[in-house]
Amino acid sequence: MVIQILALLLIVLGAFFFVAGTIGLLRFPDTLCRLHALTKADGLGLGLTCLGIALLAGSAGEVSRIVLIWFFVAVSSAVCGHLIARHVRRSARASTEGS
Amino acid sequence: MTDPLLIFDVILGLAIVALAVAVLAMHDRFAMIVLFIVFGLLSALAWVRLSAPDVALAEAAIGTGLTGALLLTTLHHIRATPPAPVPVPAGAIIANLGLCGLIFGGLVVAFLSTPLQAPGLALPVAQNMEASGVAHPVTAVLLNFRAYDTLMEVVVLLAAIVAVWMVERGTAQAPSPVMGEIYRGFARLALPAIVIIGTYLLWVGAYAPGGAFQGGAVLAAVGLLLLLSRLYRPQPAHRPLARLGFVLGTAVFAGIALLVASGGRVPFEYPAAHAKTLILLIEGMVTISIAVTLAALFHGREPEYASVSENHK
Amino acid sequence: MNSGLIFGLTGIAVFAIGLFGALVMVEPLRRVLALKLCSVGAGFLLVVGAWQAPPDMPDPVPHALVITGIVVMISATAVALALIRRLHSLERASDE
Amino acid sequence: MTDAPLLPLFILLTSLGIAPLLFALPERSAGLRTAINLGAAGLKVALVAWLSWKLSQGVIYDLRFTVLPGLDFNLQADPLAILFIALSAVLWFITTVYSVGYLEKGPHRARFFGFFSLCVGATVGIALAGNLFTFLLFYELLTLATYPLVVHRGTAEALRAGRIYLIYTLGGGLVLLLGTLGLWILAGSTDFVPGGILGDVAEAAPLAAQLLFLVLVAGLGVKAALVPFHAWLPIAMVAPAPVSALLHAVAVVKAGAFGIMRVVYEVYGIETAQALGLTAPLAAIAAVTILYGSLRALSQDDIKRRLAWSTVSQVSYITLGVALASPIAAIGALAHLIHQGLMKITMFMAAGNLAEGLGVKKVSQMNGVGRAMPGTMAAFTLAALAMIGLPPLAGFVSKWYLATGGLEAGQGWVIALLLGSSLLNAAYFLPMLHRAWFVEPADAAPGGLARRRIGWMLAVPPIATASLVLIAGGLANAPFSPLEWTRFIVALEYPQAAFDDLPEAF
Amino acid sequence: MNDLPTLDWPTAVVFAPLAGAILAFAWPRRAAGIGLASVLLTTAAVAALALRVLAEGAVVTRLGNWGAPLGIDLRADGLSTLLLAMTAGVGLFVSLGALDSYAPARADERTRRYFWPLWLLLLTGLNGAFLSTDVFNLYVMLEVIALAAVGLTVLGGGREAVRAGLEYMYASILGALLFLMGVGFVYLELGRLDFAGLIAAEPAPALTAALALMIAGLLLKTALFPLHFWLPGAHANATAPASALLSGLVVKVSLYIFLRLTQYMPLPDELLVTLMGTLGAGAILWGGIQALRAERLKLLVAWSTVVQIGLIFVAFARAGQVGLAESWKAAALLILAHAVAKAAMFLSAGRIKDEVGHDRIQDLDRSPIRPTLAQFTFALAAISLIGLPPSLGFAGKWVLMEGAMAAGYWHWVGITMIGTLLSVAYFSRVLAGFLRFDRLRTPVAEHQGWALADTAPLVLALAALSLGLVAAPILAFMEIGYPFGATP
Repeated sequence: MVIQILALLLIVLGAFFFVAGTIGLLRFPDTLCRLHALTKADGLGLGLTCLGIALLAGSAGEVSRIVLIWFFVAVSSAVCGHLIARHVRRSARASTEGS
Repeated sequence: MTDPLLIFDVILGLAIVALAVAVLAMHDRFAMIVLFIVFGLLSALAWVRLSAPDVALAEAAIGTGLTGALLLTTLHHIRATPPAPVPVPAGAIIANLGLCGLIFGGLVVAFLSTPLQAPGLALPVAQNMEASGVAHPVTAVLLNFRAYDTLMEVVVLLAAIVAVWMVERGTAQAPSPVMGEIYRGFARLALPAIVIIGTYLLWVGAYAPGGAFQGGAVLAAVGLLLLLSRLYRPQPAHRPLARLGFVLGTAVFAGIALLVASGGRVPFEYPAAHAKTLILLIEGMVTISIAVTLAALFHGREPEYASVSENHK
Repeated sequence: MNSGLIFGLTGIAVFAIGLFGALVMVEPLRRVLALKLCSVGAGFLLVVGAWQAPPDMPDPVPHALVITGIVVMISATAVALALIRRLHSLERASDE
Repeated sequence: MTDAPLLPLFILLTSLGIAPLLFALPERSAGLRTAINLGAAGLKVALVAWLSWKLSQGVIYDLRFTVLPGLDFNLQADPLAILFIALSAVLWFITTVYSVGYLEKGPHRARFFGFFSLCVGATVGIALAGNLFTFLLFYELLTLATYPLVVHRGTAEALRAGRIYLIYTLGGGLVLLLGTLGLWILAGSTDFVPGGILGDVAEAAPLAAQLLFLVLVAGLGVKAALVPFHAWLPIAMVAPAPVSALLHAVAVVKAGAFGIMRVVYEVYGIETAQALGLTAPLAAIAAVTILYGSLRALSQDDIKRRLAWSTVSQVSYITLGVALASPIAAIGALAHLIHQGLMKITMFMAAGNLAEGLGVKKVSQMNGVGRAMPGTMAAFTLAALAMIGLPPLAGFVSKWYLATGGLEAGQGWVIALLLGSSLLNAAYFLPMLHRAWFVEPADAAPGGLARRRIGWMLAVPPIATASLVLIAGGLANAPFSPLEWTRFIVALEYPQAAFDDLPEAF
Repeated sequence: MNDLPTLDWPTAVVFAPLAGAILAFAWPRRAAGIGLASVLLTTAAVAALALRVLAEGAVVTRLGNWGAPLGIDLRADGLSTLLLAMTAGVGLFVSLGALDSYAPARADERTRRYFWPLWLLLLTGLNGAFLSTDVFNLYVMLEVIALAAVGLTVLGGGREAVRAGLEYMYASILGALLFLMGVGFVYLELGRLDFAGLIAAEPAPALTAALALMIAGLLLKTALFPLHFWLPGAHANATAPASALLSGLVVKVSLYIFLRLTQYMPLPDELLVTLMGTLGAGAILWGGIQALRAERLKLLVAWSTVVQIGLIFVAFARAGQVGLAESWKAAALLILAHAVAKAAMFLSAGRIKDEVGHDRIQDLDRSPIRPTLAQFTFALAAISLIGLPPSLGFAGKWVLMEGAMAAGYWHWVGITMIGTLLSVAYFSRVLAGFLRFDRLRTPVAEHQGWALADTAPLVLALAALSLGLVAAPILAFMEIGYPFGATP
């Protein structure tokens, strides 16, 4: 029972960070800021949510799979963030050079 | 009405429809494709809600993921020319709106007047599961009961790569974005994991959601990673092998379908004792073909020697 | 009201929207997407046709059909996109 | 029983079969082409002779196979067919000789002779057709085979004429198709049977039968150049002379007239046709055409055009004879089918010779041509006099029978018509003869009478046909003359009629 | 005790071209040889199948031995087999023609390499569709056909061809998706997809919707006026053998499925039948006018396809709803006639273009002094398409008009006659060009190609011309196994 309440809290908290990240995505003025909001908040949200779900998992196998999911999403979002940032920098440079 | 999930369904349904409209209405082409990907993922979610996890997996991986990649790479090619604003006469829009509205209305009426309890083929499928050689009904339908359809589906895929290789030729390809070292490192890290997941999906298809198409799509992602990270560059010399990869699934599938027809059996009638082995063999080969083909479809044109490629003025 | 009904209507709506797009749109990529919408709409209808209120198991046959449909659609999409790319480069070559 | 059941087919093949061969032959192999042409034409005359002999022995030829459910492709050699085939066989032979001479140096000879053979083959098919369906097949083939002949010269004018020709004749063919379908649906058969097949239908649904007749005659009337479907014929004069000769004398217009004959006698049956009140309007149309054609001929300066309008007029004699519904007139009609062919082919070949040898193409240039080309002009004169109806020439025989038949049928106006027509004939032919023989060449204008030698292949054929005109008229009562044969046929079509003068024919 | 795989003819008919496609693609150097061998094998299999159908009636193969509705059955009855034979015959001669059209001297290596796998995939799809008894399977077959056909359309690679091919692609996919949506409604109502299920079904709103969607999709794919917009460009800009296949065979599949569905599904009421006939009439008039205005030979031929498709729909509607049980035969006869004649015509048009160096109708007289074999072939094909005796086109038109007259539907007779006159008018533009002789002729070099290039279309044209004489046996053959349930 306690575990379930804890899990619920974690998931709700995770969802809050997701919402915050999304608001940041929508409200911030430029790509880098948006990226900042999104990666940071979503990373945290993802971790909290995974933790919450892991608490509810029935077996070690399920837990390990949730961990894997967290790992891969974290890595790929990091790479994506990097790629987008790179792209932004390059295109900014290209546009200043062009003009 | 008591089920709160129904509210979720309604919201999901409305979101899907809204996204469909947004995809067509979005001015920016990149945003259009992104919205489409969101649309596809939400559709997959809806199909999970309809107890169709296999379909959801396939839609997410193939219908959305790979299709999205295809769309993006095409956009990358043609982005140089912004779409010429061709004004569509308002009359045509209104007429078509009316037409589609009518069609929508008619289909809704037909749909609502049809009770959603047609007997379907669930019962015959369940009765014949024993003899099918696999434990997962969708796989049984795909690889055994309606194996002919599935063979032809693989043929469609083959036709697609033949046509794509035919169509695109030695025109200068727009340079693909350079992804850099971090991406390459990520690719090195992710590749083995993706291979494992893809193979797992293929294997698990025998008794749980998954199978050749989902597995093949995931493995195709390997190809995309390799291509994008430049870890692999298609070479003209690799063409024979690639062709072999494209036709492998079709050839093995068709070959087995024909070869089992002996001793009074008809084509596609796998001997009961070997059904599972044969199906797995077919699935394995089809998975390879799907993976290779989808990756090749992403890459587009046939790798050619400079002398073969046409010289444009 | 049930999930089948909701998503059945969703599917028909998506199909009709896709049809409208396919008839009216002029931009190549958008037309391809419109067609893809149609195919998703048809997929919805088939999946709904298979659906049974839980805990009954759904009919697996339409699921298999939709998977087939998805693979067929990506094949068609790939060819259409290849044509779009080719046409683009041909037109650019002739413009120069 | 018969020892050669496929004989009609062989006759058909002598023309149709050699066409591909002629197409394939290189342009320069003139000798081989002529050999094939003349060989086939000669063989055909022989085969037709054999067929007539067999037929007179009572052998029945009836070849058929099913093409569409219930519908047969049917070749039947009946006396009427023989009459037409014999005409085409003999005239084909003569025209072939003439064409070889005429086109000696011209281009497209392979093409010309190929279509020429197809054209004659179609005529044979039309003659042998045992039902309206088969008739239709060959009727359309005839159109297709003659079109390239009409536009043979390939000039813009020829192409324009060809277009008009094609529209008229294919339109007519389409109408005939409609009629054939109507007949098939009304009667459940399209067979040609002496006495007709529509007797019952005509009683049950007279209006339908009358409408059907209208459609059929309209379809056939195009080729027979009945007013108002005649306009193509004078325009088609752009064709080379042998083609005009063939079109006018044997193939196209005769196909139409022959078809009307078949329809009236063997689809409706003369009694049914009369009972439905169909013969009188047909006769009226024929009469109008006869007069109108003659009147228009008067004002033509172009020789071939004058001859063409004359054809419009003369061919309708056949229709008139059929429509009068009297056995004697019928004899006249059938005889005229032959006689008109002989006369008209003579005149066209002569006209061709004038153009070739002297460059004379207009009536106004004909001054003195008789002395320049006496043989040709003698033949022309003979034929023209026969056309006018001078006894004992062939034209007189047919006109005589037509007039007598008209009297017998109680249609006195026919006499007046024939007299009027003969006067008109004289009015447009005699000036030509007068110029040819009795007027001095106005001047030695360049190209006026600048002679070119014409070979025997051009010179002999008109003389040969002219002699036939003489023989057919003079020996009209001899056995196996066209007239005798027509009596035999009419006896079949009017089985109940009493003829005073028929017994002696047998 | 016989462990050798036993040959099942319907399966062989589908798998022979498939095997050829796989090999020809995997081994491009030998594509032509493999392709021709595979087409020959397919033709032999179709011949064997036809003999069996003639002897025993409809042949049914239950793939996987499950039996419909769980499994998929292949069924070869008279109509299927006739269309298979049509496909095999036309395909064989087009293949022979293609050997020359895509010979090294005339086409680039890529064209040569890709024609065969695409054409064999197309053949697989065509044969599969003619044998199918399952609506979803038909959808998949339609997609196989569509992708291969689009590939063939753009084989030449020119800009116009690619543009037309893209347009064709959109239309083709949209048609297939409309069909798929119809399939969805069929399953929704019946819970099965086989023809037997359709035949046994009671009328229901969902089936009405299904039929409407499927017919709409098929009409788009078959290019019935006013849904023909994609056809002229696609067919006129493809290379000649590809045009022959597209015009001769590909549009026929959707027509065939249309005929099947309207036989099997409850409904086709008088309104629908009249609508089909009216659209057909529209196609005849509009297509005829466009053909009269066309400036290029291949475009004219493509518009004539629009006209002929209209005529086939008029044949379908010729005697109203009550006549449907007979009218499909008239339509099928015209399908056959058009396939053979149009393939011959496109091949010969391609040859004429090769000989003259262009295909502007205005300047066709700048051709060799002798009418060439290709011109003859074109003329013979035109005779069949106009519907003059003794061609197959004539037989088809006869049956059409006969049924319409007997049923008192005079308007269909009238429109057929108008269509005939129009076709005389536009084909005579070309034929007159062949015979024209008033301008200076540029001597054209002797054609270096293989005689096969001319004989293949000639054989097809002669077949179109003479098959009309055996229309009665053909009509009898197509009735074998009709109606669907007649044989087990």
